[in-house]
Amino acid sequence: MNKIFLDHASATPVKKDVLDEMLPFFSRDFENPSTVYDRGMEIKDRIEQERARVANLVNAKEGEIIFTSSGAEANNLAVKGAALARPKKGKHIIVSAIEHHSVLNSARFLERQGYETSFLNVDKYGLVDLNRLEDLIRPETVLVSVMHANNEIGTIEPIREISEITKQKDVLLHTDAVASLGNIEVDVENLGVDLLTISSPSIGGPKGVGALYFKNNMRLMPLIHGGIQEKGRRGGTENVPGIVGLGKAAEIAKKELFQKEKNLTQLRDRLINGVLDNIDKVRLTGHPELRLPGHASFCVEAIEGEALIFMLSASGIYTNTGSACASKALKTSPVLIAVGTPEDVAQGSVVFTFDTSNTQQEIDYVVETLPIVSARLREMSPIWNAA
Amino acid sequence: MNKIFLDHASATPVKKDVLDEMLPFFSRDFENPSTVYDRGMEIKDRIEQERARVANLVNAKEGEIIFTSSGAEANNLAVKGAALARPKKGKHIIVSAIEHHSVLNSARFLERQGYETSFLNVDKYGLVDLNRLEDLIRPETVLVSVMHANNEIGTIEPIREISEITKQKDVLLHTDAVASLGNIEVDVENLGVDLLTISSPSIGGPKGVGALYFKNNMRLMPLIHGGIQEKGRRGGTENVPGIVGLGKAAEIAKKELFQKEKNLTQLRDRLINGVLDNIDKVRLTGHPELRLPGHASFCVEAIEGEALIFMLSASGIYTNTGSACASKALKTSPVLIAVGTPEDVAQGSVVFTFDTSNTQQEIDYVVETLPIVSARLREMSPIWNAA
Amino acid sequence: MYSEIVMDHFANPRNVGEIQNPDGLGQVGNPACGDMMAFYIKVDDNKLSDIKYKTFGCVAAIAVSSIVSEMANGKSLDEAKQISKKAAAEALGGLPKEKMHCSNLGAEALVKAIEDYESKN
Amino acid sequence: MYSEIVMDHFANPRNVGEIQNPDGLGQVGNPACGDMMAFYIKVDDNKLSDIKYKTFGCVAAIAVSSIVSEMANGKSLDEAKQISKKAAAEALGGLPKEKMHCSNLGAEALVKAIEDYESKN
Ligand SMILES: Cc1ncc(COP(=O)(O)O)c(C=O)c1O
Ligand SMILES: Cc1ncc(COP(=O)(O)O)c(C=O)c1O
Ligand code: FES
Ligand code: FES
Repeated sequence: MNKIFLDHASATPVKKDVLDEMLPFFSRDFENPSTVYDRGMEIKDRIEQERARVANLVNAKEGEIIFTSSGAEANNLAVKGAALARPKKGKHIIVSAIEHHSVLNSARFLERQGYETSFLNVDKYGLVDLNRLEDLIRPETVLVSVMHANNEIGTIEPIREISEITKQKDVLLHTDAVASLGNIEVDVENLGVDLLTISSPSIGGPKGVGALYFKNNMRLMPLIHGGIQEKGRRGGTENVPGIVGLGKAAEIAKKELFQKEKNLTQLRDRLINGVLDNIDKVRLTGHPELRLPGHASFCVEAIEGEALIFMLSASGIYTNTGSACASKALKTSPVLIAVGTPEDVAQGSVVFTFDTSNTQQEIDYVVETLPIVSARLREMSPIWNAA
Repeated sequence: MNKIFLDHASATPVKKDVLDEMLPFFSRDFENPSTVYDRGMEIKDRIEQERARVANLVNAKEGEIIFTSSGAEANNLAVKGAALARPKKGKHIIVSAIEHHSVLNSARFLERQGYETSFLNVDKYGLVDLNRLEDLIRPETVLVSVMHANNEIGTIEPIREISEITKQKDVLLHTDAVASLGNIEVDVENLGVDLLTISSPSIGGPKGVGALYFKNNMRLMPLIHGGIQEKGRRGGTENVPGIVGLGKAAEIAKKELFQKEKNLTQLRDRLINGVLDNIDKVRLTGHPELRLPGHASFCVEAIEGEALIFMLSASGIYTNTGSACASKALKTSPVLIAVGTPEDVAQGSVVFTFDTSNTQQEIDYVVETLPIVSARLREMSPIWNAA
Repeated sequence: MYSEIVMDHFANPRNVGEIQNPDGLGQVGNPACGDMMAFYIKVDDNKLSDIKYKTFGCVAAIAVSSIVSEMANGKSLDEAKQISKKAAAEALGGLPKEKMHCSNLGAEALVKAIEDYESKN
Repeated sequence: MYSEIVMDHFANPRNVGEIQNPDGLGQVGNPACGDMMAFYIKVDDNKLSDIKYKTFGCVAAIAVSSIVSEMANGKSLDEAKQISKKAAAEALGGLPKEKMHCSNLGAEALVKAIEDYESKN
């Protein structure tokens, strides 16, 4: 049986071209980029080239990229780093209710340090409430953090409109672009953001690396204090092969974006229509149009997500329920609750995320299989008869 | 000309066996370990096996290891994480004067959050002052951080004696074992430490990964907040290939330790004697006996380190001056100042760190070359005639 | 990771279904929490002569329902009430730590069904 | 990374040495800070007829001394005083940002040597 991988938001195989560029940096060009001799300095130069490739993907300047170990670290650095570097501006931040744990829990950390957090609500499609945002901003607000697109429901947030508000009120704006990058255009100038989170594995790069865009050398309290690496903004020996991999993946992502967006939108719509037409009592989660091209997410009533995922994987279909992180936390997805999904319905969440390696045939197989698997689980569900 | 690499403290080529174990995890076994389906869970299991291999290297229990992205991150997590999780115990910490930047700057960060830091002085060999430590500890002291061995001068600190004091006074003890691990025995039980920092590249593993030993599930404030990874103690998708590489490197390090220690001690003593016998006005830095087996460090009077490093590299000898991090900070090494080296002498610092790949012939070539190179630089030095 | 026994019971759950006019019915859990089980029993001569169940829940919940139904079938009511969550988990070759709570539900629902029968007889 | 010109001047510094009884001597820097230069000059008909120097310092400091000595040789005192740190850095094919301050030293030491000569004549 062929494996059909439809969980690209959680991980994507490292592309061959990417791995090939990384390989020399493990054992041959292994030197520490902080060393003074020629071979170390050549590697330092290479890091700067990679910085330029990553900057280019989001239309930033080379000096506006800090390498991190993950999207989560970049989110932590953005939220904590921006706030802790500006105690005089104030101790209030605003985050949307559907942010990734790494943003939400950074906000919670700041609360322990005397900060206050306001949560920006979303509508039933997951779109943040712009009017409410205006009301929430106070003179002492340091930062607003709203993700570019949500990983669980695929909704794309109106970051440009948000940045018009934050600019006017002189508040920093951070956006987590982990889910959107490589799938739709991500341009820091167009978006008008001050900070933007990048993750390598979600654009076909290796795990263990990520990056943060920070505008114009803005002040940031380091998260990992150390030596002179990353101009003193992040300590620790650089993950050279990882950075090279991210740089190459960024280059490829830039080149393929337009075609990918087109292809994935077709696949997505095929899947959404197929599922909604063929299964009773199933709802699309997130926004029907303002959503990521490679993202289709549903709640199938009267069944539970983990059981569904396992049944699907027994049929060769690999997909996810809720966020990769939430899935083992044994809690109803906070994102689905935030968009007003009833708790029992939220249990049946299933999220399909595609890549260009996926085909129409695969989608058709899913459209065929999901109703069968759902019916099997519903047959043994005590709440299906009731429905 | 053959390249003689004698800067293993800053980086070491990833061993072939290590890279071979890592490779499948880039593109084949690429799944996210947090996913619920079988392939994700298999990778999660593999991470736990690697945790056991790393624990085994330092004689810890599997559950006592957190994976990080670097030694610097582990140092940050230890110092900030232990302190911030215990505000009620007090807001005082003690660090030695010769700690790595990642410890010193973590202490400085805590100062900004209302903590107080005491610096524990060292003698001319770099050994911390045990009597002074007893005096410095107060009821509100949360943590003492003293490195196991210093990367710049090679001195091995009396951690066991320190832990007797900290245990008696009920204070947590952290040690940075980045320089010592793989070179001498590192056993958390024997040392009696509560927290211990591990770095992958310094034991032949890949860059981009490190680990922290934390005793018995002790409370730690996360540094990178996120989801459920690392039992909620560190967010971010796990660097799976990196973790596998560190695990394999740990296994090899454990197996080779005894022989390596023996071989490197011979090479070291050959180099130290050769240099001291053949060059005038050169001093060994650090302790003559209580030092790392693969570590020989000197100050050559009347010349400057960077120039020396470049001249040596032109002769095929790759080595370092000061710490890998300090080298571009354009400041006199704080470690050499702490051991009482005059500032002008400290400029001529050169640090040789070996691995088992180094040979006696290589050492002999260095013993031959260093006097020639030093003489050339001294010839053009305006302060050499004066000496 | 789930054991092979868990995966087998999940993929091929034994005794799944409903009993029309059962002698006892036990229901536990809450769909809002992601798990709910209903156990249906027939009793004959103080022994469980038939057991069926329906389960809304995760892989572990379904496997636990299945194994409990097998373990209890044919047993006396008193014996069946003794089936512990530990015994169910062990019969499944173990359960992941964070899923141990699911193993509760099966035995609980069965006990409730027996108690329902006893209260009516 | 250092340019090839820097590396060449570092590996083969021109005019290095001392002049016995120089017409002018200029010294800048401090060994405790890691850099010190001494420039020795001979003056003939208001022109620099010979330049030597000794340098304690980094790769950039040595290369700067060398290039400044080359640039100044044969020049009139006034011309030589005009040699800017920028010109020295450019003649070396550029210097890393954090090393720009070294490029100061060479020109400064030369100017001091000329001033020393002028103060005595
Ligand atoms: C003693 C010591 N501690 C910590 C570190 C930091 O380790 P890493 O660069 O892996 O973050 C180093 C690196 O040189 C070190 O020498
Ligand atoms: C929207 C979003 N932000 C941040 C992250 C964290 O990224 P990483 O796991 O690379 O740290 C994720 C990961 O799933 C995500 O989906
Ligand atoms: S049924 Fe709740 S986690 Fe298993
Ligand atoms: S002489 Fe000071 S850094 Fe060049």
